[in-house]
Amino acid sequence: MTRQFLMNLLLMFIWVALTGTFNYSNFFFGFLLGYFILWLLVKGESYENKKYFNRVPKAISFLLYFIYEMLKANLHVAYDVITPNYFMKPGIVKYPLEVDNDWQINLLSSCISLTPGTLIMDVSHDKKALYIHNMYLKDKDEFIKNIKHGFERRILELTR
Amino acid sequence: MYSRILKTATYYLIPVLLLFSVFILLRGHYKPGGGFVGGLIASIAFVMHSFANSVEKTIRLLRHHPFKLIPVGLIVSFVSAVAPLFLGQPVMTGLWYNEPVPIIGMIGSALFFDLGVYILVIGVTLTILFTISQSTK
Amino acid sequence: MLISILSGIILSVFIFVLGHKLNAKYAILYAIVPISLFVFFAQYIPLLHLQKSILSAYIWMPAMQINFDFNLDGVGLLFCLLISGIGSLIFVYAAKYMIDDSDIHRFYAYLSLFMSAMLGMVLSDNVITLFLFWELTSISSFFLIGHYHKNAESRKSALISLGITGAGGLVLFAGLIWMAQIVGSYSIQEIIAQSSLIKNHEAFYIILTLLFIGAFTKSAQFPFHFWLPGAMKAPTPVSAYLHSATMVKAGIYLLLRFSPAFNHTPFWNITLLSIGGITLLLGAIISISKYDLKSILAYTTISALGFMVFLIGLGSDLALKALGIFIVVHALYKATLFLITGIIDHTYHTREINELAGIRKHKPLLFATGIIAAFSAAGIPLTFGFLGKEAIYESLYQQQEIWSFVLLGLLVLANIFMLYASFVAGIRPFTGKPSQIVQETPIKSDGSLLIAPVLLAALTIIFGVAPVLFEKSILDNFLASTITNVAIINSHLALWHGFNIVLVLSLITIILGTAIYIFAPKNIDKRETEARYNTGNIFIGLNILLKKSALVITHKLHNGYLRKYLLTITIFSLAILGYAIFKHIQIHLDFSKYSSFKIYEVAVAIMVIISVITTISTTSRLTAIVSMSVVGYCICLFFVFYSAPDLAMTQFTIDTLTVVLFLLVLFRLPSFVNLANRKTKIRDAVVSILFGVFIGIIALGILNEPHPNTISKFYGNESYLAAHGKNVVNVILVDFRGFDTLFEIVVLSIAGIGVISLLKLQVAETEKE
Amino acid sequence: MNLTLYLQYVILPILAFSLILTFIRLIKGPDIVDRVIALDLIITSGIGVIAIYCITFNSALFLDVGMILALIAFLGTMAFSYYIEKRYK
Amino acid sequence: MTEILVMIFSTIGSLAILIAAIGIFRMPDFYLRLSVTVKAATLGTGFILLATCLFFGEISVNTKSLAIILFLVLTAPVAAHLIARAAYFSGTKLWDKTLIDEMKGMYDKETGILRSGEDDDEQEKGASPNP
Amino acid sequence: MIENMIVMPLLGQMLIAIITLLFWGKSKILRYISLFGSLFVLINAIILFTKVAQNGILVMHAANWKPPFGITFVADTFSSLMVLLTSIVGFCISIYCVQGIGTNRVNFGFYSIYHFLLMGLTGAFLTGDLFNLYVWFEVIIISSFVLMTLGGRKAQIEGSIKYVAINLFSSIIFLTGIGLLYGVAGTLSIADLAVKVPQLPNQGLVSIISIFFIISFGIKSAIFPLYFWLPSSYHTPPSAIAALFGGLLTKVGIYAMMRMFSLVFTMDGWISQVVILLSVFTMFVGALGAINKMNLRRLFSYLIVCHIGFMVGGIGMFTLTALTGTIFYLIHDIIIKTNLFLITGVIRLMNGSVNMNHLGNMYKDYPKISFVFAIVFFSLVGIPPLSGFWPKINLLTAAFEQQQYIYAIGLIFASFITLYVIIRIWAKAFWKEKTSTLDRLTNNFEGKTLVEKTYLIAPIVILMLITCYFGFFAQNIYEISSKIANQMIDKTDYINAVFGHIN
Amino acid sequence: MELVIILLIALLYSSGVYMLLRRSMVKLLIGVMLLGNGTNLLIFLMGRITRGNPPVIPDNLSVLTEPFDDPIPQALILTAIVISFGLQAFSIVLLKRVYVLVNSDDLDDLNTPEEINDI
Ligand code: NA
Ligand code: NA
Repeated sequence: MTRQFLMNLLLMFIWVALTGTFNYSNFFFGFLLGYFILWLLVKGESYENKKYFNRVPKAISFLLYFIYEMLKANLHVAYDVITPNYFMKPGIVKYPLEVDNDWQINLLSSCISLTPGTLIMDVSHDKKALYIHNMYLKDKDEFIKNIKHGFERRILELTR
Repeated sequence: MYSRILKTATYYLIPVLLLFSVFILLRGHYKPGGGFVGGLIASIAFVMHSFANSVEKTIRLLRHHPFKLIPVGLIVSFVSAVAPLFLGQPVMTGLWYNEPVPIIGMIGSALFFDLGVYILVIGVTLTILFTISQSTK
Repeated sequence: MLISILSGIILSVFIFVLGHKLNAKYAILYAIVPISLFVFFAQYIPLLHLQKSILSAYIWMPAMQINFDFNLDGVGLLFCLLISGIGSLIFVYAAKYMIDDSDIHRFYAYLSLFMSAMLGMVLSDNVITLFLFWELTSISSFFLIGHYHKNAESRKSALISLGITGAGGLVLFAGLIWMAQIVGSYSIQEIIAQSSLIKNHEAFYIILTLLFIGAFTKSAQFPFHFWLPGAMKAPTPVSAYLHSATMVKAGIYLLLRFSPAFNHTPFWNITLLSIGGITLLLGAIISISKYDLKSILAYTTISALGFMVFLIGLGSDLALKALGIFIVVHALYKATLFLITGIIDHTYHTREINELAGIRKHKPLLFATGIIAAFSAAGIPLTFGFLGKEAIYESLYQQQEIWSFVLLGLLVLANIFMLYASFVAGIRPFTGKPSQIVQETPIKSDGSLLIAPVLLAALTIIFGVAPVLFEKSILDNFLASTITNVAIINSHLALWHGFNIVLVLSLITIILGTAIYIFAPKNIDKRETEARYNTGNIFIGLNILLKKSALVITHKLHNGYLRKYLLTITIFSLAILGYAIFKHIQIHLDFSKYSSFKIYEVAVAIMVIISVITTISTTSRLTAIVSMSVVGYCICLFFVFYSAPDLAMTQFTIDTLTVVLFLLVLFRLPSFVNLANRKTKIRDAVVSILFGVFIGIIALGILNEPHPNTISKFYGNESYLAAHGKNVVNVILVDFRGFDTLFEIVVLSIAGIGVISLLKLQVAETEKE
Repeated sequence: MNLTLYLQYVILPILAFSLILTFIRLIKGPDIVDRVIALDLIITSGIGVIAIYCITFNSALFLDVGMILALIAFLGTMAFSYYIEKRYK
Repeated sequence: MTEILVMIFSTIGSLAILIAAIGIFRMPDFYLRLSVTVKAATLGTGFILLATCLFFGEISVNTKSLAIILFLVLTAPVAAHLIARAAYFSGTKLWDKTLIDEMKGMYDKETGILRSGEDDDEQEKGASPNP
Repeated sequence: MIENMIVMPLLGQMLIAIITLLFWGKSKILRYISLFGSLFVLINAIILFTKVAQNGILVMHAANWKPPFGITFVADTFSSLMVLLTSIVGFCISIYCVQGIGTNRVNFGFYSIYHFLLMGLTGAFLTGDLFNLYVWFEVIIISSFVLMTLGGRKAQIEGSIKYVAINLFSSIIFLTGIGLLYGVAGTLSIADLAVKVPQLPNQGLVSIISIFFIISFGIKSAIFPLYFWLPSSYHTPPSAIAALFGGLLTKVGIYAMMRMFSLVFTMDGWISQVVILLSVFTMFVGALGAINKMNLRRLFSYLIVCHIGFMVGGIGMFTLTALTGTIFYLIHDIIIKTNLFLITGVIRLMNGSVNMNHLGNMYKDYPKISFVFAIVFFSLVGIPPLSGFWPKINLLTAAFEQQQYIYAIGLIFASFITLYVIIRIWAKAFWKEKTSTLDRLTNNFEGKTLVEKTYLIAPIVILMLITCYFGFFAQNIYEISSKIANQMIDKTDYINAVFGHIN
Repeated sequence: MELVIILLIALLYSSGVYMLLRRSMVKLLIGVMLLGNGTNLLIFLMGRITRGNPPVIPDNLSVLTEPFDDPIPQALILTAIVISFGLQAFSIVLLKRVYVLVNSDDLDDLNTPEEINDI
């Protein structure tokens, strides 16, 4: 997978060097082009080699999901912040972790923290639980389920 | 402070910061930046590491006590300052290599001077912070 | 002539270097130097008959006009002969007297140094070198007085005498420099020649006072006389030499030297007359209440010095002539008496007159010298002292004024006391039934100790019987340099002037004095009277007062509280800046020169203001740190607004690092405690607000001025073309003003090293440095 | 409406107002952690101000300052957390 | 066109920052304040930086803007976590209307170790982490 | 005349400092690096001094930028002389330090900072740029600050806080002054300022700005009422360090004041009166402070303050005579004060104390060393013909010329107190028999070998001989002083040399 | 705006001096820092202020064209900032030592009366 990514980058740089135009769109185009070429080349090969090509779309969809969540929740909070009354029901919830890799935990907690209303307090030392502060805690189990099916699932998909 | 999240975060933050510090160092002659700020940023990177791990581990990462960077930095700056003496020029006179080098631009004694500043600032900042941290335990 | 002065110094250096290797027995060899000096000066006697003075100049520091200009005239010769002559005798005497002293060589070193200093002083024609030698006499006498330095009294006396003479010396120094400054020359002759400049100077009285203080301290005049008896803690040869024959006469010499310049100005004459008069009476009166031989001699010396000052104050030609005689008379008999005292002390280990009697059987020769000296002091005919006394009475009588008769009466009174005291010192120990101490002490030969007193006594008689010898050798030359009246110069000293009023006075003095000596009750402890006349107590009181006030002032100023120091400094700065602003600045606002207001900038400014207030008013340390860093950040924003990106970057980072450092250190400290009361806070607030306001006013004033920025323009033009950089600030830092940066990083390095050493190195209190 | 004017008279005042609000929290506290996050927010908003400023004066030089700000905002918060924690241990 | 986009982006950004500011100003407890500000500020600054990207359109400027955004996104959650943790450690009170606090009592005050409560064996062993 | 030679003493010190950093912790080598390095610098300083004496003012433009655009280094008689004195003092203290500084301190960077301090001093004397002078001042402050705390004893910490707080305040005032001056004149080169400032339209502002320099340099040179840091701190560090401080630190302030007021500002009118008045107060507080002190180091600290008054008054009068005297006194004072503190170090070694209550018998125990000490003491007092005497002639003459009688009174009073305390020291420490029974008092001197003793005594003797030279050959010093004074009164030489005009 | 900046300068100097006069060493250090900020701002103002024209030569030019902000005060302040950082860092460490010695940062606790325990 790493090899393919590096290959993709190499292709991109060759493209840029060939065209001699140093700007974003050209880099981006070179990357896409390289990706496409590689994708063509690995078609029909073993699962291991295809992994890279599954990742990229997933990463993009993850990013879009993240931005969507972030905007949605931001508006929610904004409403609460601006209006005089508080609608909040805050609480600190223990979230049982499925992911066990440090990187994954980091990614997950970053995502959770950056979407409004929720905030990572800490990770337990045995990496089994995440303590999350939530502004709108209507139903604890519902909240845990949302994350499980939202961010955590996507992260697991992306990294495994 | 033991934070798994911070520890993981430093893995990717430190290289970014070091890269940024070199960038700031090299372009100082053309755009805002320079050895001083560059050095500070680099030391912030190591300070982060020490927060996330421990001072001892950071020193192990650096392989030497940062104190040893102080004379190194001084020597680099000193040499680039007195080098013109040997060419019969006044001290500090800028000596320049005629052809510009890509990315960095013109290479000259001023750049080495700034490099010395960079090294020294890392050395001093880390020396101070680490010595205090170690003595606080 | 320089060699003559240097010889003593050379001898002294020689002794310092090699002396400790020599046997004490050879100390007598040192006397060769003063003896040869005496011979050397004696040869000038005939020469001076031919010319008024002999000049010799040795270049030392011509650019500073400071050279060894020596001027040997009659006055100088008199003193030179006295110094070297009595010096020779003392050298001989001390060789035996001090033979058991382990520090005898050092003693001789200081003694010969002193002798040179004296010679140098009386020969100098340059006020600077005069002062140089003057101070040298003080210093060498300090070491001589403190010779027995294990004795606390001895140390104290040395301190007091150097204290007084040193202070006087400095005052004299001021006076000499002042005169030299007015005249424009350091030459004494020049100063005397142009003395009218000084006399017409607005500060004439002050200058003279300075001169007087110098002379009076050295010559133990009232009220500075008290140090002299204390100085008698010195070994007896020193007392004999310094404190009777020579050093104390330095002041007399000085007055005599400047007498041609200032004589016949009322301030000069009246001051000298009164101070001399008081001193001579006071010394004489106190001397009769003493029962320690040396104390008696000390006070009679003070009295004699008073006589001398008095005579200078009288200022007439006859008075000066009397002075010339009296100086020698006094030197001869006083030195003799001291030396006798020394021998007695040496033999019986006491100087109490109450414990001494009947020594004549043990020391008949000494008895004879004692009588001669005492008679000379008493002014009994056929001794030299008679001539002296006659001359003094004559000089005063000749004035024929009411005041002079009154003074004459006082003089007679003083002389009566002097006579009494001299008899007590010179005769009483020898007469009567031997006291217990005397009986118990085995007879031993005085040997070479006797040489000096005997020679001096002999001279007293010789000059007394044949005054012409004195005249030819010393007095004529002396008179030639001090007075102009040819008649007086040419008149001769005579044993018999015929029966006149002066003789009557002399007889009254002798008769009354002798009567008191015979009939006055003996052995009465009159210690009580001492304190009453001792101005020393005043000075000691002054000294204590000085020390105490110094303590108070120092503690008041230097109280150990840093904040008070800073407050003082700030208030001082405010005062001086405030005055300057008040004097030099007008405030006017020229809004056309200022840039426009921007809401967001004002917002940032407001944040600065509030943060500052928070910083200074919060009780939480961390809050203080946080709000202080906000101040820094906001200022960085200003740097961004006003086109200084480099600055903003650097300050942002540094501020943050500083905060981190603070945290590292502070996190365990408790909250601030309110340590100042309201009043203090208000005071500090007023002071600091004023400080800020002043800075603001000055800044405003400068903003109204044009700002020349030629250098910036040069940098703007050359930065890329010559220094290959486009960020001008950075180019300044690494090139145009790279030297600043090079040493700025040195500061950082030092801080780094310092932190390491401060935290890791803790030297124990007891460990060596 | 001109972009520069819009930024100067609408956006920057909004940001200034935000700064002031945050600043009030900084002053009020009540806990040190409140001040720390207020400081953090001030710095982050500062990046915004600087970015807007770059557009206003058409000079990107100040963006570097923004970069530094982002860096030190993190460092500052990290340091404060570190010591607050240490202190209460 | 660019100008309008710049205006829009900067407006969104500044409003987000404003919301963060209001949030930090009036939210009732520390955790809520933190929760609001971290993301709103990151979002707001991100939008403003995107606006500069649009405005300048130069590669060097854009790199920098994007780098700042990236850096903020990377660090903000970490910072929030650190300060929240520190606050909890130092005993900063939760709002009184807070529903639950499952973290209560899970910190070991001595070592700063957070238990998960999932595995009681570990708890009993009192396993200590590497320092 | 362009000369790289000017910066040789400076770079030499820096090089030594860097080399000593490389040998961190190796005390034996460090001592000799410092010793030979200092000798090397001394030789350079002598060469520089003779070159200046032969060729006149030498100038070096750092980075080859012509003034006023770059930083200029100027070696005129005054600065090269000061550099020479610094090198002499540095060399002597280096000798002393071989034995006089403990291994602990040496292993924790003593020598590096010591040479950085000397570098700072040298730089301050040589620079021809105002802001560069500020940088040198900071180098001096931080290195002296570190040296003062080196060892970390409580007294040291206490002293250094006062020292640094007040000195930082001074730096701030100095920097403010520089900023304001830049605001009106737009330049930083001292020579350029010397040309431009007198031509400024608003001379009132210039006077106000000059106040900042008086305050700042006044603090540095410890004049009343800005002197507090000095007696608070100078008794705390080891003697060798105190010797360097005592000899040179305050003198930099004096030097800077003389430079600024000869070249840029004018010392006249009320400012001159204020300065003279302050000088008198300085003499008095210094003298009064010294009277009661039993601790020799404290006593000498106050004497430093006292004698600063002599010089400041001379600056206040600012005539040829006064300046000649001031410079002569400055030269004398540097050597003598250094020596005094070295002497306290030896006394401490001999007795385990520098408190007069615990001292005694030194005259008997060490007659020859005592003799050397005595000469130093009497030079300090100004017993003619020793060195302290000569400048007083000029200072007094100037006082009478200018009718500054109050100054003359102060001078005489201060001289008297100096005499008084010195003879008191002599009586108590040298004459008196030792009575103290404190068992902490040990003689660490006696046990040393002859060579070790020589390292301690030789520098004192060298400095004493130099003092004697000043005394007996005062004319040479006088001529140098008056040459310098002339250059101060007439600044055209300096300006011409810096700008390279041919006279 | 110059007037506002002068106001700030005055404020910084005032508060700096006020803090210098406190007993706490922490406050003393804060005072020094405030004064430092004031001085920097003053020097900056002395070079006069210009908005949006940093002294950086644009990519396409080789000399700096007016108007530009005076770079000299900037360079001076930079140097001054760095220097004061060194001093402050050391002072802060000293503060730590003081705290270890007397267990407070009250400078009056550190005072030893003159001549006591002097050896
Ligand atoms: Na969230
Ligand atoms: Na500016």
